[in-house]
Amino acid sequence: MDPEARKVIEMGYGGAERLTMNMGPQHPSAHGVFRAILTLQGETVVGMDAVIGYLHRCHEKLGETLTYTQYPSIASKTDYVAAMSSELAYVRAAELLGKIEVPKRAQYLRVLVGELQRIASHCVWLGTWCMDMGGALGGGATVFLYCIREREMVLDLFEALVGARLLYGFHQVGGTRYDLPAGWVQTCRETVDFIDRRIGEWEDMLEDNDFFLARARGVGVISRELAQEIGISGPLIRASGVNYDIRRAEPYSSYEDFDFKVPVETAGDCYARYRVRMVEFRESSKIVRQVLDGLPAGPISSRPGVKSVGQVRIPKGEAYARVEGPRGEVGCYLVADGSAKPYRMKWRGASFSNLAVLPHIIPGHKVADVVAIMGSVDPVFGEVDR
Amino acid sequence: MVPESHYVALSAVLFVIGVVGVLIRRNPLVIFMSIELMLNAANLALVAFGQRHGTAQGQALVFFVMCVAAAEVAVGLAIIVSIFRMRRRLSVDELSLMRW
Amino acid sequence: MLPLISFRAIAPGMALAATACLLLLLDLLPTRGRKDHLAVVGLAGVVLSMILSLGLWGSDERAFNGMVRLDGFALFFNLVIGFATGLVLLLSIDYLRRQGMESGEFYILVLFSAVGMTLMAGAGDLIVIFLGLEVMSLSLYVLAGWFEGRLEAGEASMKYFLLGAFASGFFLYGIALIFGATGSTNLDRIAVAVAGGAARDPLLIIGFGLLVAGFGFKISSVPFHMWTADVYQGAPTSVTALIATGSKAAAFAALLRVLLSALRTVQPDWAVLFWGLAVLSMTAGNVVALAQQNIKRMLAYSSIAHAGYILVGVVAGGALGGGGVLFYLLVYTFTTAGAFGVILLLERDGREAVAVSDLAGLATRHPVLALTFSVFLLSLVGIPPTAGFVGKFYLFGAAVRTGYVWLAVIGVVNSAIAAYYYLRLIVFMYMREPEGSPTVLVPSLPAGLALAVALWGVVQLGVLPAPFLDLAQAAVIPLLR
Amino acid sequence: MTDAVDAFVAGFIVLSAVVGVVTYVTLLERKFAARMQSRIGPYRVGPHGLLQPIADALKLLMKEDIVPRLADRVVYNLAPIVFLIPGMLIFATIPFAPGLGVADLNIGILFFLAVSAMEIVGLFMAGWGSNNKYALLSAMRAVNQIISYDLPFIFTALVPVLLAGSLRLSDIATAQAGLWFVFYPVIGQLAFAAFIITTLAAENRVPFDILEAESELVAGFRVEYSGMKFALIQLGEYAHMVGTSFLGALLFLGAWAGPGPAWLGPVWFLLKAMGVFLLVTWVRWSFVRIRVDQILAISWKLLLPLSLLLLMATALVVVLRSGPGV
Amino acid sequence: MGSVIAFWILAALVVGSAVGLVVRRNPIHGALFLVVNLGGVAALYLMMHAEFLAAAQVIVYAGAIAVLFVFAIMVLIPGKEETGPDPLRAQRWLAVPLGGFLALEIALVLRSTVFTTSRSPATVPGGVEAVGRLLFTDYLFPFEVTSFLLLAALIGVMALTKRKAS
Repeated sequence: MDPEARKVIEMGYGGAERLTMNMGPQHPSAHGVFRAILTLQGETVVGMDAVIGYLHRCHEKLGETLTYTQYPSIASKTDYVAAMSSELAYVRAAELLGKIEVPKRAQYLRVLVGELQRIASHCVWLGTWCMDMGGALGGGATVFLYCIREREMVLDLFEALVGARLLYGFHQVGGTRYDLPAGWVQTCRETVDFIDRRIGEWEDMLEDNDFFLARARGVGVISRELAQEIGISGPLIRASGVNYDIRRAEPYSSYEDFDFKVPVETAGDCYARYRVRMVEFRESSKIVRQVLDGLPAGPISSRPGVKSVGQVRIPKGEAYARVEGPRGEVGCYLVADGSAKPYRMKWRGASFSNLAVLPHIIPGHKVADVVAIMGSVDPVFGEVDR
Repeated sequence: MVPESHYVALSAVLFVIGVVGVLIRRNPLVIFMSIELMLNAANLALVAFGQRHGTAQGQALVFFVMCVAAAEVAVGLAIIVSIFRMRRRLSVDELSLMRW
Repeated sequence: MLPLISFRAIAPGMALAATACLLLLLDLLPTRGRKDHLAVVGLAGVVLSMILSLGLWGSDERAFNGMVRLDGFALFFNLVIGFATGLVLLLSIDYLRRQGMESGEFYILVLFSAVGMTLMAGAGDLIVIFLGLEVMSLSLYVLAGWFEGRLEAGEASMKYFLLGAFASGFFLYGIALIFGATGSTNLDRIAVAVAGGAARDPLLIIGFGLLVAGFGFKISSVPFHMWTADVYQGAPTSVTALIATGSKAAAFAALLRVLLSALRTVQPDWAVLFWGLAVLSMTAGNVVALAQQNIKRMLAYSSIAHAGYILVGVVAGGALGGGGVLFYLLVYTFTTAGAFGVILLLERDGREAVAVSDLAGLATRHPVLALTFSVFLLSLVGIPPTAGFVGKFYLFGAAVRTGYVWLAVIGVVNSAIAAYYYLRLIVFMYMREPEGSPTVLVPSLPAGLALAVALWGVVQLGVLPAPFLDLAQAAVIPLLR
Repeated sequence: MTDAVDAFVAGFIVLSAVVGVVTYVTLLERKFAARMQSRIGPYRVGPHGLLQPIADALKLLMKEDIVPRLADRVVYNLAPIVFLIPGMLIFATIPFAPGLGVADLNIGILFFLAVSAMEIVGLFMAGWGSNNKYALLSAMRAVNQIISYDLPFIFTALVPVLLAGSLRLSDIATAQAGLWFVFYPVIGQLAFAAFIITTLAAENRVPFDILEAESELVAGFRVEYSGMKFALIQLGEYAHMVGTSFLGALLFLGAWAGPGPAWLGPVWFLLKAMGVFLLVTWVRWSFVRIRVDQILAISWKLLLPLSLLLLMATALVVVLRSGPGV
Repeated sequence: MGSVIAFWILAALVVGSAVGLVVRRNPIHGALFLVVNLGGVAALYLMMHAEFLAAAQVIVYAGAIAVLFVFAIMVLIPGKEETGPDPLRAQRWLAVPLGGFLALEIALVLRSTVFTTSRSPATVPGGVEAVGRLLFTDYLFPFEVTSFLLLAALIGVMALTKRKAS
């Protein structure tokens, strides 16, 4: 928005008068339980304090009390919107530590669910972000409902695969726990094709909409330098002009087998983040198709299926594994002591690091932009507070 | 039918209340509102007199007064708001840097 | 029925208004912060307006259904207002830049207020007087608080505004009651109604009283003077000059026109009222001025006292008194604008030198300026051969001729009292040595020009007053017909 | 005296009808929105959810009425009523068919505009009285927005007035017997579009609903209201919306003009008004909300000049059409 | 009869709200009283068949002016009332005698011949036509001056606020 229009507001709202406003933890756009203490000068935010921890569940301590067999299902609960990525990070850390080979089919299956999860997670992001900007009683809700409808289709796929819709426990150390049921591949292809078309519809609906552009363009700019200093990752850093994607930079789980593009935008604003994610939607479905085409036969796990909770023992040592989740780098750090449980575990949540950028970019924006920026960061508080 | 003199009397009462308000209040905004009360009283009188004289002139005059009132409010509030930004408290009596 | 639309009748005011609108556009041109050209264009507009006034001299007509009058009276005041506005524009150019408050809106608002003044001078209807008053006042309210960030400026602006709006309320209710009594707001029709017996109507009497309260505020006569000192002190000095000269002249013009054309038949009645106001203003103004240590405040009380002197002429009435008032207002415009112009040029320790003690030793360092200031001060006292003497002479002379001898006596006594505080300034300039760092003169070509014009006016009107006196008296004649 | 009685009776009937229409308009909107979002909408209460509004009303009436301890009680309690009254009063001047209305004032449209401008007072009282920062901010936004949009709203509403040459609403309606004003070349369409936009703003609908912006201000000025008072505010808001829809239908869509016998007039009128309402609803459910500064910029930089130009163009057209001598 | 009752009710409302405005310490309440007062006066205009003015009154005064007041108050003193010691303004004592004096004047005003002589029988057309015609004929010049006045106010306000932004 041009600076002239901003001035109108500043004039109207009593200049030096500052108002402290509490946004959250109980707030429609707190994305769970985020609390932002905003200092307002009129409508303009001049300062922001972020308070987190309202959803702390001792996840890392929990990790020390549960075995390598048990924990993958719990890992789902850190980032409950993208449970597959967290599970993968955990089991990969364990596999690195135990030098456990993973069969090719399992690797492909992991990529498959990972990318489907990315689609589902981005659906939630787009819906909630639009709802933040457009209101539960307006166009935002319409987009939200569309997105949720498509996400449901992905969740249906997961349900057919695992039996659960949100927290899966699909991965296990050495591979996956489940193989594809009959007919699943066909349904999956249809779903992905269908969602691809729908993404086009959303883009038409949003990108031809001046109001949407006005709210997204030039808002919440994260400069390249800031992005690297804060250490944000995922779509955020790619929207700020840094070509960094773990799938590319440090391929895991056979990602090197697939042909996909890493979208990079340079503007660093909400719209750039939106564009990056919209391209990722399509790239994910591209990967999904490649996986389905080239899915090798073979075992789905190098280790036997789950029979008892203590069956996996990892030798002494420590390892850090990271995967590219929908929100960025999801890392898991494990210290093993040779028993069936890790001695110490630590999560590196993408949302947590991404959220740290907010106090740097929000001051100077209007109150309405705060929620737009928050939404574009796409935090999931299960992962932030753990 | 209510005679016009009633309206004029009412307007005079309003005017007096406005004057008293200006004199006894300290908050410039309230003073200003009291002044609006005075203008309003004048308007009422103008309409009543116009009625009495059988002409719509009184109403035309009120139209001008409304414009003046609007202009005054715009300027006045801008002045009051701008000075208040300089000083936190808002009371006419405290503006006693300079005395009578 | 459509009224007679006569652009001739409003030409001088139109010239000013058009210039103001032109400035609005010119202000948009990028000029790297310099706004001098706006002042120059504004000045050209003022000069044009004055030339138009001179060109129209001798016409006597009514336009827009009696809303506007074009007569010698209005034209004479257009000249006074033109001088006041022009001098203020000249004085402001460097002054504003020095204070870091230069802005195109300043000149535009000065012209706007000048338009309001000409409206008041040429109004044939109470509602036009009211609207002109508001145009003038609204601009001046803003101008008075121009030095944003200075406490006294904000206070001046707010006090001026609140009390001004309060006075407008009285003025308006006065109009309403007069409308009620006479069925019209047109001065001619009011005159007819008054002659026809409405004069004894309590409505008219009270309405007129309220109207006088409104005028009293603008001419800053006691007891409606409370704002004067604060506003004079807090406003930018050039704006103070405008408030003291132009706005006062316009208010007197409207007052005089109402009195002489609408209420002439009942002159003895209102003369009593103004007798009281004149005495109160003169005495209170002069006595309080004695105690002032700030030159701007001192001049404010002096201006209250001068309102009293001028009211003496109003009391006298007729061609003689009216002519005296007009002439004195012209004199007062030159003198006061000049005096404020001198103050505005002085600086001490990087701030405006407005304390009486700041003048100490001025004569040794800036003899020309000290001499100029002395001439203005002597004119304010009323010492021959300055214009002030001639003006007072005619005012008091008119009072004596019309039988208000005591009033004239009080006026003269007051002038003697006033001499003390004016001469005190001269004493400081010539006979005291400064304490601390000396006051310095800030050279400014436009302001020098303004001072030269003002000085010329004071000397010219003092030495050769006759043509101007004739002009002033001729200007009043149309009102008396 | 009978006049007064008549007016009272007419007022009562209109009031009841308005409350009924307004109640069911909420259902209409919910169903419509549901269709847009591939949902079914309310379905459980009564056949096709037809009794849902009544159930909602009953629910709200029975809820606890909460007054915040630090609220400005008098202002807080009065606000919903002050908010509701203008919403109801605007129906007073609308003629639903020739001669069928409460009062066909000769300044009908001015009355409408004046009364609908009063809505802001109730809104303000609610915002201030709640003693809540969200509500306060919302009230401040309301002033900014409503003052900015009142002018273009009035200007666009005056275009049909100029075309019809009367401020009386029934005259404006009859003037469109030949040609609905929305079909008036260029001017009509532009004015109608501007009217719809300003209507959105005046009714605080998305994309201009910054004052209740639930993702920022939770619920804006009514965040502290519950139960009965909340219902009143809601009723007032919808009444205002329906009233404005009727005005739009009257000003641009020929009011009761339509095929069929004369007694169908009010039905046509209602249908057209609902058409306007659905248009507004359609916009509402497909746009995102814009920012305060953007809203003001749109008003001052686009709508105000546009509507002013439109008004001048209309005046010119009217003068040219009627020829000299007026 | 009905109109007399209506007048007294409105009169009570108008006077009561005016007193409320002057007496209430909380300026917000004062502003709301102002709205009531302006609305009441608008109703009085209606009773005098000045419909146009009534509508204009509501739009201009109650709709814009009063709201601006409330807004300014909210900007300046959120939640605070006038408190602190009363520094005894110099002219405050004037209020009582002045009020009394003015009240006396009212009594005088009502004895004016304007009210005692017989009234002109013609009822005044209060519609927009009458006022509009007057504005564009007899009052054409003041009407144009008004536009100039508003321009001056506009520039003034802009000048006041623009400097703040810089």
